[in-house]
Amino acid sequence: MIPDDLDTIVGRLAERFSAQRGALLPLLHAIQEEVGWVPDAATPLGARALNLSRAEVHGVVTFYHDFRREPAGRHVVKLCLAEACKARGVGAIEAALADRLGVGIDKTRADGQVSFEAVYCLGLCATGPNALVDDRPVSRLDARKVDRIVAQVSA
Amino acid sequence: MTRAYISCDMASVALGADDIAEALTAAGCTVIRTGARGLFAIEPLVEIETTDGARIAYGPVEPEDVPAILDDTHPNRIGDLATLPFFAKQQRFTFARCGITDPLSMADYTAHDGWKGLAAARALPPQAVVDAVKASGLRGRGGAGFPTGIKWQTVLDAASPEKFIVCNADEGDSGTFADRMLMEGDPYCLLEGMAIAGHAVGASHGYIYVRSEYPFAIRALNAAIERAGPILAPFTVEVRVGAGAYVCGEETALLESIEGKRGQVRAKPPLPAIQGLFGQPTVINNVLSLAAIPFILAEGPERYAEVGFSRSRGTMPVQLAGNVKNGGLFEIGFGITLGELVNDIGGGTESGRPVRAVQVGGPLGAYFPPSMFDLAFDYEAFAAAGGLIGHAGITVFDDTVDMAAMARFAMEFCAVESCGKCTPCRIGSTRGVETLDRIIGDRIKGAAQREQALEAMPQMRNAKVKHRSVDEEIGVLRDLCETMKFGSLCALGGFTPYPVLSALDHFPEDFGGARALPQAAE
Amino acid sequence: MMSTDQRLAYMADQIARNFAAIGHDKAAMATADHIAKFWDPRMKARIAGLTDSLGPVAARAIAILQEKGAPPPQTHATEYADVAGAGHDDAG
Amino acid sequence: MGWIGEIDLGTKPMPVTGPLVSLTIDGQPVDVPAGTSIMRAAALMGTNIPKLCATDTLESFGSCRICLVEIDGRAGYPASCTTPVTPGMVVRTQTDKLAKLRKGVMELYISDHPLDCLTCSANGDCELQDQAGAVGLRDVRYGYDGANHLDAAKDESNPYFTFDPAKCIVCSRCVRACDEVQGTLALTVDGRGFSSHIAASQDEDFLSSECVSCGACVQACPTSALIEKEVIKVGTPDKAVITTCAYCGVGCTFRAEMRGEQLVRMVPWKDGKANRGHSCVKGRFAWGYANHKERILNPMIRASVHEPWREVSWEEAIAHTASEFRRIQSTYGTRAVGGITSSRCTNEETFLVQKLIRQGFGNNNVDTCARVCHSPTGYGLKTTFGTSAGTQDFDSVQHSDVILVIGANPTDGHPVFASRMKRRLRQGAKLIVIDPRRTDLVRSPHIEAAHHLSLRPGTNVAVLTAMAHVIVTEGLFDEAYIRERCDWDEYEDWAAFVSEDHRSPEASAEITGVDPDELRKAARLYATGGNGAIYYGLGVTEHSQGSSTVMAIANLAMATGNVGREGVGVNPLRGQNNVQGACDMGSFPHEFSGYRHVSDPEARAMFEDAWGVPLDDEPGLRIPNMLDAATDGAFKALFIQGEDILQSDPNTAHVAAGLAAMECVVVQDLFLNETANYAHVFLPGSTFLEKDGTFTNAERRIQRVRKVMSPLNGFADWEIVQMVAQAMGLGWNYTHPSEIMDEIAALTPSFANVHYDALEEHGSLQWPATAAAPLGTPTMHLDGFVRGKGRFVVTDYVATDEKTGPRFPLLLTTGRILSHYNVGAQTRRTDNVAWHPEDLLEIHPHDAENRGLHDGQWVSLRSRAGETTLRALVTERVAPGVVYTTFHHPTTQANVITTDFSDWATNCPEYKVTAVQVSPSNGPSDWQESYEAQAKRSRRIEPRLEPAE
Repeated sequence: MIPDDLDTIVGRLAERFSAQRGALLPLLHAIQEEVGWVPDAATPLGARALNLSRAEVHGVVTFYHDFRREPAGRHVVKLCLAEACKARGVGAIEAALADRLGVGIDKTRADGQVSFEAVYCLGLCATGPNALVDDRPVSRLDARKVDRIVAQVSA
Repeated sequence: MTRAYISCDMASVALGADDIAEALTAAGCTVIRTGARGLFAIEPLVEIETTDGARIAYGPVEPEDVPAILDDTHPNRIGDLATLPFFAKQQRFTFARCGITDPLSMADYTAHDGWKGLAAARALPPQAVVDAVKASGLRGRGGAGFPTGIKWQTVLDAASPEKFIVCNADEGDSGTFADRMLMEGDPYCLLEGMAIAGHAVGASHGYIYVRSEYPFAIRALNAAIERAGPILAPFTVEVRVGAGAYVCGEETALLESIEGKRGQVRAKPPLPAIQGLFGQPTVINNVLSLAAIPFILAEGPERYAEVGFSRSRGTMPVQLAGNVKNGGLFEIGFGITLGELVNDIGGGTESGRPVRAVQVGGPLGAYFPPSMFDLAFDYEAFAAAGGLIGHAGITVFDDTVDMAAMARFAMEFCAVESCGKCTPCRIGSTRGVETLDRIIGDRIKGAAQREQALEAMPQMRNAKVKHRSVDEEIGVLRDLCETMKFGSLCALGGFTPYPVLSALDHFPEDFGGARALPQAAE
Repeated sequence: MMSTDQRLAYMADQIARNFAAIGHDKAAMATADHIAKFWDPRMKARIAGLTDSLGPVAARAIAILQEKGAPPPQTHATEYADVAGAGHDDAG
Repeated sequence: MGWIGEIDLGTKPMPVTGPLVSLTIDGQPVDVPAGTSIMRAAALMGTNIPKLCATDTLESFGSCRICLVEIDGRAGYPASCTTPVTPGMVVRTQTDKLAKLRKGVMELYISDHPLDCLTCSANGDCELQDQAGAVGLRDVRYGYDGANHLDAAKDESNPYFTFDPAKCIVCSRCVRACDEVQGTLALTVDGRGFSSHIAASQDEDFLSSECVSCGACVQACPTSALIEKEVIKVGTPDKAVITTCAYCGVGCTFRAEMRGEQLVRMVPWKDGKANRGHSCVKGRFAWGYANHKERILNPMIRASVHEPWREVSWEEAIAHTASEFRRIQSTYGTRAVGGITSSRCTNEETFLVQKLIRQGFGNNNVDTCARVCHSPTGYGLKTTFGTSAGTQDFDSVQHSDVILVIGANPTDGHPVFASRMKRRLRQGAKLIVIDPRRTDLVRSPHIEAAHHLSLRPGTNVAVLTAMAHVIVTEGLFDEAYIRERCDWDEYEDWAAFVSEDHRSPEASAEITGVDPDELRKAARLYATGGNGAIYYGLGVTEHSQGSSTVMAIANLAMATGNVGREGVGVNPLRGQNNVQGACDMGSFPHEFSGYRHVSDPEARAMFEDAWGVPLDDEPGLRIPNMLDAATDGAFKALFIQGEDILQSDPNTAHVAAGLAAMECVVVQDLFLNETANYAHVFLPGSTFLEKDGTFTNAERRIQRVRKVMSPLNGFADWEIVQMVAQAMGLGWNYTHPSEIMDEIAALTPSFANVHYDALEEHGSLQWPATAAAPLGTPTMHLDGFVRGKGRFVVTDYVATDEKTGPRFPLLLTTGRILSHYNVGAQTRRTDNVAWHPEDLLEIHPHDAENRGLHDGQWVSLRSRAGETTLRALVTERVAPGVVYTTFHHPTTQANVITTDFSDWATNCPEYKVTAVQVSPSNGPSDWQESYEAQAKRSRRIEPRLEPAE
């Protein structure tokens, strides 16, 4: 799962941001973009590249919820649970998706097929309930669209 | 070739705009993607350009409706959008171009008064630009409402070889999307505002800190920066992407995040204007504050200041969200009442059920019952009523809402997003959820006799053993709110009590206990 | 392992080599001054008998010591604080 | 845990005391410097506003939120730690509302905290406990079964302190201390919100993390989350004595905190002028050797080194020592005996040993281990500046703009000063490192050398002369300064010398292996970058041209006007706690204390009057010369106090042969060290915890060492030397070290004002402390060089005779590691072995590859002088062609490899350049085996048979 050339990947990516000040977040985003997640083994590599301590990098990786310390599911469903979507009935959608996908919120299904995650606001607050399905926005979620999502993530 | 305009805004795409664009292209039209007009009830929306240059709007439409659109027989024909009351009543100073122009077309932008503000600013000495911003009466649109001109003056006066302009685009409040719409629909406007700020205070570099939940906005900004580079020069801008931390909307946590650190809130002083990003004097303003600047410099501060209400000058892009019929963006001068916004413009709930509560100002804003809908939309008026305007998001709830559950969610949201630095918020938010669980638990299961094992032990003779009634639990909750409100280091812990106390005060019936007297949530 | 004679000869030549940059005569005087101030009497006696195995500067230095005795201080290093001189030191 | 009995004012003092601001707190007027926090202002007038995340050694943080106050005319309840005073401000620190808020916060804290105060190791010394009382917490209405951290696992990996996350209140004082004070940044907060918890590196145990165990976090922690294991075992200390650490030359001051005579912990003293409240693993924790079972507590003698030791009474041992020295002198002559003083004993003890030799033995055969470390500093700086001690104090680094570190590895050798240097570097000062190895200073978190000149070992003079070439030829020298303070004619000779083409960076690159462009940039930075400070260590002095290198350094400093004010200077990082003092006390064979030559009649007369005996006017033997004389049969007896020349001096075989040829070797030490294998008398010594005296650190600061417990061996070292002197008929009758210091002051001009009462009053004094400078001299050469003009000295590169070749193709250099000290006699007998159990040979991957060596493999290390075996550590920290090791463990016998070559002026051994060959090994070398056998045989002890009287 962890690419064996992780050190060259991190080295190459760090080179891209070497001119930037405070380059740690851009680097972690780039690592997650390319590797799919931020393995613990990437922390010492990032620390050495940006001349930070491992503790500093670890503190940042564990602070921001975007950075995954385990691989995500093959598909990722991010469901918005903020107030505007609650006002438009996301509670029922959450229950339906959890049941149909067989995985609770903020977990990855045992078989690694799908990750079901909460997100607080996608900025589509007039057309909720909303979700990002593999980074594609879907609005006005209803039973029909739940079916389509379940089908899509089962592939 | 028929020219068809359709939005590439994230909300429009989520509603199927791309499929329609494809269908139009297949039907031989020249399709121009624009920002969103800002009324989502009529999306997906298409506008067809007539021979004399006018645009006829049709919405909502489906891909298979293209033939009906092209031969002007579609049942949802709206005609000239400007005639719709939702648009006619607006005063679009900041959002004038949004939905009309192609967001990345430099030609479109220039044709619609683009860069006029920058040219005007660059013709003036820095102090004159700052004076113009002061004269406009512009106040921080992020929520604090701090006079933008005074903030710029502080940075201009700070002597330093290096200064920064930082745009806070971490729009994490539920019910707000104005920043997103502007960044996707009219990115050059924001860049122009930042360049003017750079000229005004002597900063040569700017950062836009965009939350990672806005992928469309990030792409649009990066493309715009690349194209506008020459005209912005010597001012340079770069986008920095957040990583899932609402607290990074707080200005000092945002700076820590750009510096590559944990998004922990800094103690003040020093103020960022004096010692901000990388320790240098820094202007931090919200997207809307910076986007309002080009208009002020192009049209003159007076045009901006003449609109407004008492000390809140200029327009505020209000966002109607949640269970609302006409959800969308409504830019209007301050002073309009909450009721006009929710009922007249918003059209009440989409579910058709009566409006029971509205939350103004995102997850840290207070809940208002209809009885308070005469409140004028103004920073001071809302503060006096125990609430806040925040980023001007209004989330509408119908009568199915459970206000105790919403109060619990306010604490839960704070617990999930707390940076963990200060005690009232780090521990208080979790204890708040637990206390509300007990209140809601008692309400449903009745006041079960709950004896805690540890507290019952003789060694714990000081600890209260007997179960606390709902009113006593509510008393603990109010004390906790006071500790969080006055003890917390920043607004996350400090304002979480607004939704909780307003729910308690205005909707006591949802919490069980004797009807709590509405106390002014001081 | 150098014998004591070899070591003494090596030490004298090494001192001379490191003073060489200031010219033959000055180097000889400095070497003589150094040996006078830092070498134990037996070492000074013993080196006197080894001049033929020394380089030119070192040999000249030993000759100076034989004929004229210790020269005046050639560098600060061999100038010493007078009895009441404070603030000067030669901390090793 | 924090300090007992020391007030914590909550926030740091303002760096420069600006104009005073007057305000009112609780109705009382108070005046404090502008920028001071309300909290500190209140504390200064005796009002201790409740606090938990604030402490006056760290920047204010504002996270606990119990220090809130009310200010007239200002909304809300600002935190007093992060709110600076403003003129006319009216503050109330205690109101009903504030009391309620504080109780509200405390209620939250205790809802997630164990309720086991009475059995907690911080009981009675816990700020959370104190503040809970102060705010009047009586109830936690949230109950105790909410989410909590009470089941968090304890981390007891570090041998000295325990981390118990259940007791943690996440105030981050530890994280901030590791960042602001130590500069390692090994700690962080893991996660956010309620789940935030302190983590070392990647949430691993402390021992395997980046933690260097300096103890700053333990000291900063307000609860028992981080606490010394000794406190857990013994309980909280109840009194403290201020003393000075006996390890490196930084000279950190500590509070030795005790219960009765039992030492509980060593906590760095906030007012210590050298360490400013910081410490390293050695001083802070590694003091267990003092009561280690291997300490020899009874005197022992034996006729021959092949017999086992025989325990005897003190009287018999002393009498035997005295008679042996008398016998040998009458048989072989006055000059057939001598002695070696220790750089680890006190000034008073060192003074007595050289007095015993000069007054008692009647000759000048006295030397000290400074011989093998900074003797070239003495010679080099004296030749150029006229005096040879470091020119600055440690605080001076705060004013440096360019810091040049050559031949030193401060993060290992002088860790507390390295932390202060790192703090200045992180404020923006630039760094140049000249070292064959990629030391931590070259690149470690937040620290990066602007230029790293990775030179071939032994070519220091060539590099420094090339830098001089750049400075002179590019006109970067400070002409006005030179004309005013230096000898202009000598400058012109020197300038002409260094300007010659073949001394340019380009020409010397082939010798030094340093990129000429990088060297030019470094020279320009040092010359033009503002206040330039040079710090150097044994990597400069332990060469055949050690003295020349020191002079070349001094030339650079003078040429660029970098001597004589704060932030500049030439600063030797002296190895041991009292090596400066040992030299001040006259431990060298050619001079009396205060650096007066033995041939100077007036100086000698002063000592003769004081001591009532004629004194030898000829320089005595240096250590290598003593050993030569021994093998020649002319040197028969040696009194060694607190030194282990067999392990620390070069060419072990030569040292062993010299010792074996003597008839009476007397060793006074704590343990049976390696030299004791060849000793006839062993006098058990005392540790720095068991005596009164003074040490002098690398910045000439004389500091008191105070007795914490009575000596296990019965006597302080100065008492033992006095007994030997009395047995030799010298009429000594000192009753307290202060009397010895009075004698030193009377006989040593630069110590004229140094008396114990003055030290008590001022805490410490930097000599020269004279009538002209009664409070000492922080910075030397302020308005001109003390002895006339600064002298430029032409230093020509002379290659060392230690040449690499086909048989010995690699260059070995040696050094020290953080967790161990000198020969490791003390640190090997503490838990520090957890970090460095054995000496390792660092070798570059290329050199390892083409010898078929892999990491961790046993290798044979051979030089012309001998052979030993140790394990390899394959690393890029050393350059190709260079190998490195330490000499902390006697089993490795590292010094059997080092050669006879030494500095031309002072005979300081050339440890740093030895041509060697490395090859796979098949087990310990013959030398190691024969050495071990001999050592084991020689350590046999026959206990005393008669009943203890």
